[in-house]
Amino acid sequence: MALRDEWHRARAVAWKDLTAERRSKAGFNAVAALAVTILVLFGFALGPDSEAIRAAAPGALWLAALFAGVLAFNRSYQMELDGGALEPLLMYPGARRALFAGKLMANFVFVLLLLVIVIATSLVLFQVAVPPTWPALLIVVLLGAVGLVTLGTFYAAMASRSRAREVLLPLLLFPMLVPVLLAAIQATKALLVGGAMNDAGAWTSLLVAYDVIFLILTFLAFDYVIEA
Amino acid sequence: MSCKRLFLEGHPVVSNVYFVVGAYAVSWIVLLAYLFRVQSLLRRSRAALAHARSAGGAT
Amino acid sequence: MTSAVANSPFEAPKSGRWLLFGWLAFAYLIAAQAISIAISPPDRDMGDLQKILYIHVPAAWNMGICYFLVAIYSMRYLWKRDERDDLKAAAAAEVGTLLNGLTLVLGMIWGRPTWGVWWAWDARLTSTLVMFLIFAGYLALRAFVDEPERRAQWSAAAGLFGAINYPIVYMSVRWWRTLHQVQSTPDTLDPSYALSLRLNAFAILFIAIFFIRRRYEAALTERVAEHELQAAVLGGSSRG
Amino acid sequence: MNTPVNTPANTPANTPARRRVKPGIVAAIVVLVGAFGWLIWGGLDSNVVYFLEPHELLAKGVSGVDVPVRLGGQVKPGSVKWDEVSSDLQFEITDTTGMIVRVRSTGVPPQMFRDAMGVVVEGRLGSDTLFHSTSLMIKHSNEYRAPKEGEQPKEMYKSLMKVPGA
Repeated sequence: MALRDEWHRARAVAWKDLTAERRSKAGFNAVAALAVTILVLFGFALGPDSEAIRAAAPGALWLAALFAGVLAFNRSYQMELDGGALEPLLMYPGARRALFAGKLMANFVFVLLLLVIVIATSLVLFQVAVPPTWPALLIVVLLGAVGLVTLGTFYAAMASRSRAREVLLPLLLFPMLVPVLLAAIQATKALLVGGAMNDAGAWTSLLVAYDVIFLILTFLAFDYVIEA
Repeated sequence: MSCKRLFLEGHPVVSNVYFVVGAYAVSWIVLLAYLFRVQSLLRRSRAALAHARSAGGAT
Repeated sequence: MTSAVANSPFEAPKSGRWLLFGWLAFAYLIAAQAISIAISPPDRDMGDLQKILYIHVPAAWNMGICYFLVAIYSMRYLWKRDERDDLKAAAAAEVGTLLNGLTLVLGMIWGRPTWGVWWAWDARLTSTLVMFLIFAGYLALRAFVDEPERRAQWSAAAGLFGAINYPIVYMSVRWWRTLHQVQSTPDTLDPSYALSLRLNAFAILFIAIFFIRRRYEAALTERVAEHELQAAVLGGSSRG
Repeated sequence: MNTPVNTPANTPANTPARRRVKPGIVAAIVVLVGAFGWLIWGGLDSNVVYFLEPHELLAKGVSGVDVPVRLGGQVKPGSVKWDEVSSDLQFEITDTTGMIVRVRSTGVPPQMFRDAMGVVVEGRLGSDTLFHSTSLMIKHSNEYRAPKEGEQPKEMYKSLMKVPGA
């Protein structure tokens, strides 16, 4: 009963965020353009050696999605703060978890769209062939996006309301994300380019474990972060 | 190249003593630097407290 | 003076005994280092390099103790809402980060002549570095949030999240195959090395306790000063 | 005594929310502990390895050839060959299963390199079954011993570095 209320509320928050995002349009397009630019820069940095570029593609695409996604995390609270909407939203009982879940869903959709664009671009730019195991790749992308978004939405709740939020969010987020990113990159690498030292299955299960842990932890701790 | 040959004949390129002395020097520098930082923080906060109390007495 | 204290929810700390403790801690550290250098012969493989471990290993252990304190005080803060717990967690985090950095640097100085590389991307080294970065982020969070209430709650959450990584750092050499060796036991150590290691571990522990206490005193005094200044400006009402 | 000083204004709003959540929290913590336990005791030790052992690399067959890997193990006693003129270092790495990979190293070996030492090499396994190493690292064990009677650590270095064939 109460749970269903919360679900409705969370969906409403997600829908509101995504609608605002779609109406403004400029937001997502700019972030996607940034992600593609980062990929191009990776291409330059890795030089003309197409072998090296192909080997680095999994890392490059996840980092591009991360750098671009960080902007979205901060903005999802910034919109509330600018409109003065955060205080009223928190007045409802049990609203905090619903708010977090809603933001989580909206950011998840955002990052997933970003990842689709980034992967499509890197397939072209880095001359990586679509592997025959693409459903597995899809699962890895979904799981990686969950991990990224969970911690990103959580830490953005603090960072977006501090001074120097542009610096603080990456500083808090990136080290905590290391296990998720590592697992996602290695699993992607094993699927896209193969590798003697990686096994996609083991890395994917590591990703699942981290997703579960971080999801629970952030839901437990979110009350403390948002109320102050 | 000559370095490598020398070394493979049994003479370490850099004596270990330099690493040991360096490690101990780094530790002491770090510990003392932090000690001074904490002491100066403590001095500053005590000065702030004294200032607050004198301000409280003035009003 | 005594009436001014009432304007703050807690008293400013007095630190006569702790100053003496600090002097003794540093004196003991010098003694422990002198004794261990004197009694422990060079290792058969690495010669004198083994003496670096007398700081590297105690720093790593005490870093773990500091992060454990961060977790304890953070949880206590969230439970009891006593601002002093938050300040204690912050002090422990700062000293833990200091020892974490020291562990990394000394490990590198030891690794270059032993392994042949300053750095390797194995699980132990990488997780220790990540731990350092997480708590650097924690300290930055504290620096960038001004409102004490909010800072305390947020850093308690961030501190807890960071501290749960320590078991991973400690166990990484057992769970995963790393370049870093697994923990030594008394069986794998020459007795004189084991004794020296213990002497130095307690020395760094005392130093860490002293540092945490002093850092906490500084932060608490600062908060008392803020409370009292506010009370003075508002004309005696005690609002936090 | 333990009453919170500096009570936050929002504690009353916060308390009922936490009361209501209680059974959920218990379930969440159970899942959390389970996930941690699985992380620790699950089969994850296979993928966070810093290096492969000879039997693992050889088991990969063709997929292990000419790809960048790290290979680790023990230097097989008596297998070290050092050509002073061309400064070419060759030795064999072995593991507990007794499998052997021959390594040719071009980097400068660390000073502790010797027979029966643990090593990790970075490079590629050639199709000629020779492992071409670009960097050589020592893997030290967790044993620290003083030299036995009459041994001098400095002298030990010299005897260790006396490579057969040099």
